[in-house]
Amino acid sequence: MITIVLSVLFLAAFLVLVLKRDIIAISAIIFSFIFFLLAYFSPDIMMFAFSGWSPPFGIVWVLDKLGLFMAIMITGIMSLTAVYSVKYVKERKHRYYTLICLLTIGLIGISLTGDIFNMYVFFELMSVASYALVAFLLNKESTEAALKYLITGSLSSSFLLVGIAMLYGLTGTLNMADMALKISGGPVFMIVLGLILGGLSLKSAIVPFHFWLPDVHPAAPSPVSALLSSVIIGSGVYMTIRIIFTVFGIMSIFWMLIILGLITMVVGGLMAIMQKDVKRLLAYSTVSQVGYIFIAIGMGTPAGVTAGLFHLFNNILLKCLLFLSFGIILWHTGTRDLNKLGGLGKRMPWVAFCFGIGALGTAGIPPLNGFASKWLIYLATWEVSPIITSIAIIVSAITLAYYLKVFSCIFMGPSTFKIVKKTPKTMLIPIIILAIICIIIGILPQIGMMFVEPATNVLLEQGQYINAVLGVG
Amino acid sequence: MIMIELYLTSGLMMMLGVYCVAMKPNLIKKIIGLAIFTDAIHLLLITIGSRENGIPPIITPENVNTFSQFSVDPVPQALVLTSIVISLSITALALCIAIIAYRHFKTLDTEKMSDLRG
Amino acid sequence: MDVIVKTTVKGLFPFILLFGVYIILHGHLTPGGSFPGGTMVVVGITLVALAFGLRKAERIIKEETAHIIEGTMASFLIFLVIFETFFRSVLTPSGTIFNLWSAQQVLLLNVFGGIMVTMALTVIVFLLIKE
Amino acid sequence: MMKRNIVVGVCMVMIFSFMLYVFMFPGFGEWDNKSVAEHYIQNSLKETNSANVVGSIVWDFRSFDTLGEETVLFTAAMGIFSLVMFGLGKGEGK
Repeated sequence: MITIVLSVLFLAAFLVLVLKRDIIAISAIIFSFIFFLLAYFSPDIMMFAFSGWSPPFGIVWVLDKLGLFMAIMITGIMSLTAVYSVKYVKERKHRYYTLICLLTIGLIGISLTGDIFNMYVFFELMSVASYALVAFLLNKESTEAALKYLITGSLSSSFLLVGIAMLYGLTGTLNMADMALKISGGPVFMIVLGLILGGLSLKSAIVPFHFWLPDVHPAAPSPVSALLSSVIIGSGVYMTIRIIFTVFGIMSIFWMLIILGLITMVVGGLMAIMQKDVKRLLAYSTVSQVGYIFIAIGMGTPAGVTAGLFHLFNNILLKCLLFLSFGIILWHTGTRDLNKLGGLGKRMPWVAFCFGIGALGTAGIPPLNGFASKWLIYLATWEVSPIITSIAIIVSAITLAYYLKVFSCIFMGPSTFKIVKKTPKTMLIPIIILAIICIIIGILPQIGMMFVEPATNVLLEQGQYINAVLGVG
Repeated sequence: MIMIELYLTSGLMMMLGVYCVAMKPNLIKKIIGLAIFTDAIHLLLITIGSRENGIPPIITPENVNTFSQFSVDPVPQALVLTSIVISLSITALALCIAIIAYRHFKTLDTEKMSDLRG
Repeated sequence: MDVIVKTTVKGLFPFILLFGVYIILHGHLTPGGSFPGGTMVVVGITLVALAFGLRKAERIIKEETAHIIEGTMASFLIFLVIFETFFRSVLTPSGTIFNLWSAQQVLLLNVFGGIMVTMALTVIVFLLIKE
Repeated sequence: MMKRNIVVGVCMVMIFSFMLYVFMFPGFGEWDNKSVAEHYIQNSLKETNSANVVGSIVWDFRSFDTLGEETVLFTAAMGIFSLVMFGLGKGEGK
C-alpha cells in the first residue's frame, strides 16, 4: 500500500517540472495526506521492507502511531501551504512546487523510516530542499541568510553522520530496532548520543545553535518560513525524541535536556520582546516553544512525554497559522516593521481573527489548544520540581506580553496603509481551516489526546517496537 | 593496529575542517572547510569497515572461496558512496548561492556581508 | 581557449566518454558503479564545454533535454526501486556469474542511475557555466 | 577575535578527545559484532548474483537509500536551476 503513495509522491516531484503543471504536486501531497489519515486508524504497526529484504539486512519502514502522527501533521501542513502559495509565488512557480514536493518526501521519510542511515539521507534531502527554498527570492537579504543557514545546517548534519558512523562501529547494524537491542547504555553511548544530539539540536533550534532561525525567517518567502518554523523544526524535534527513546531507550529523567529546554525557553522569550521585525519575533517565539517541548520530554515520565508531544502538535499548528496570516499582511503592505504597520483590523477582519487565534493560542489562553498542552506541561513538571513550573509560567506570561504587543501594533491604532488588493481566496481558506482546528482542539482537548496517547506509548514501550520490527524479520 | 593512525588523521581533519569553517571569513574557504569535514567523515567510515590485510570486497573468479575471510566490510563503503553524492550536491548548491551573493554584495567576506545587509 | 587545449580535448573526449560508459556498464563486476561512471562522462562534457564554449557543448546535450531525460529516467528508477520485489521475480538471474549479463537487478539500476547522474551533473555544470 | 579562537579551539579539542575515546573502545571496529556485514559477504553472490558486493548493497539490499540519494542530487539540480535561471534576468523561463 505505501508503495503506491511513495511512488505517487516521488513521481509528482519529477513530473511537475517535465509537464509544467503545479496541480500534480498539490494533488500528490493531498492524496498522501488522505492515505496517512486512513493508515493511522489501522490497528497494528504496519511494516514495509523495501525490495523484500528482511529488517536487519534491508531498509524497513515502520508505520507506528508516532510516525504516522507526524506524517499526518506534515502532509496536512504541506497541503495547506501549497494551496496558500498558489497566489503568493508569482514567478518560477514550477520550480517552487518541485522543491515543495521534494521537501514533503524528505519530511515523510524522516518520520517513517526504521533505519538510521535512511533517516540521515532524508534529513539531508529535507535540508537541501529548504536551503534552495530559503534562497528563492534571490534578493540581498535572502542569499546571505541562505548561506548562513546552509553552512551551519550542513555542519550539523555532518556531526549527525559522525554519530551514525560510530553507532555502526559499536553495534554493527543500521536498523534502529536491531541497534536498540545491542546498545548497552554504557558511557561510550552517552558520547555518541551527545554527538547526535549536538548535530540535531541545530535543526530543532535549541539555544546554543538557534541563531540561524531569526536570520532566515525574515528573508524566506512567507509560506517557506511558515513551513520552516512549524514542520522542519518539528521534524528535528521528532528525530531527537525518536533517537533518545527508541534507539537509546533512555527512560530516566534527562537532566541535560531539561536544562537545555529551560535555557531555550527563557532566551527565546526574552529575545522576542525586543524585536522590531515581526518575523524575527515569531522566530524567537518558536525557539521558546521548542524549549517548552524539551522540558516536558526531558521529564521522562509518561505524563511528561504526552504533554511534550501534545505541545509539539499544537506548536506546529499555531506557528503555521501565525506565519501564514502574517504572510498575507506582508503581501499587502510589504513591510515587516512593527511601527510602520497599524490599523489593519478593520480592513482585514478575517486575517485579524486568525492571527489573534494563533497569537492567543501560543500564549496559552484557556479556550485555545495552546492552553491545553501548556497546562499538561505544568502538571508534568510540577511532580518533578516546582521551580521548573514557575519558570514555565513566567515565560508564558512573557509570551502573552509580546503577542499582545504585536497584535495591537498591527491591528489596532491609526491605519497607515490603504489596502488596494483584495486578499485572494486561496490564501484565506488555509488560515481559516487552521484557526478552526485550533479552536476545536482547544475546546475539546480529548481529540488531541486521542492522537497523542497512542504516540506516547509507542515511545515508552521500546520492546513493543523492537519485536514488531524484528519479530517479522 | 594500523587503524589508530587513520582514526587520528580523520580526527585531525575534522578539527581542521571545523576550524576552517568557524574562523575563516572568506566564503569559499568556508565551503572548502565543509568539504574537508565531510571527507574526514568518509575516511572515518572506511576505517571503521577496514580489516587487517583485507582485500577489496569484489568477488573475482580467483578469490571466490577465500573471499569471506579477507574481504573488507562492504557496508560503510556503500554509506560513503551515498554521502559523497550528498556532499557534492551541498557544495554545488553552496557555490551557486555564493555566486549570487557575490553579485549582490560585491564581496565574499561574510563579516562585511552581514553589515551590508542593512 | 587556444589551439593546444582544443586539439587535446578533441583527441581525449571520445576516450573519456568510452571509459565513463565502461565503468557504468560494468558496475556490478568491477568497482565503481553509476556515480563514478556518470562523473567521468560529465568531465568529458565539461572539457568540451570549457574548450569549445557552451554552444558546442550544447550540441551534445542541450540543457532542457538533459532536464527532460533526467525527469523521465528518475521516474523509471523509482518504479524499479520501489516495485523491486515484483521485478525480481520477472528477471530471473539466468546468466553465469561473472559475465556482463549476470546481475539483472544491479545492472539495470546501475545503468539507469548512471544516466540520471550524468544528466543531473550536466544540468548543474551547464547552469554554473552560464551563471 | 582572540577570545573566539580560544573558545572554538577548546571545544574542538574536547569533542575530538571524546571521539578518540570512542574509537579506542575495545569492541569498536571488531569483526565479531558485524553480523550484517558477514551476511552480505557470505551470500550476496547467491542472492543478487553480482560480483561487486558494494554495488549489490547500494543497488539491491539498500536500494531505497540510493533512490533517496538520487533525489538529493535531483534537488540540488532543481535548486540551482531555480536560482540561476532567474539570476540571469532572462525572466520567467517557463
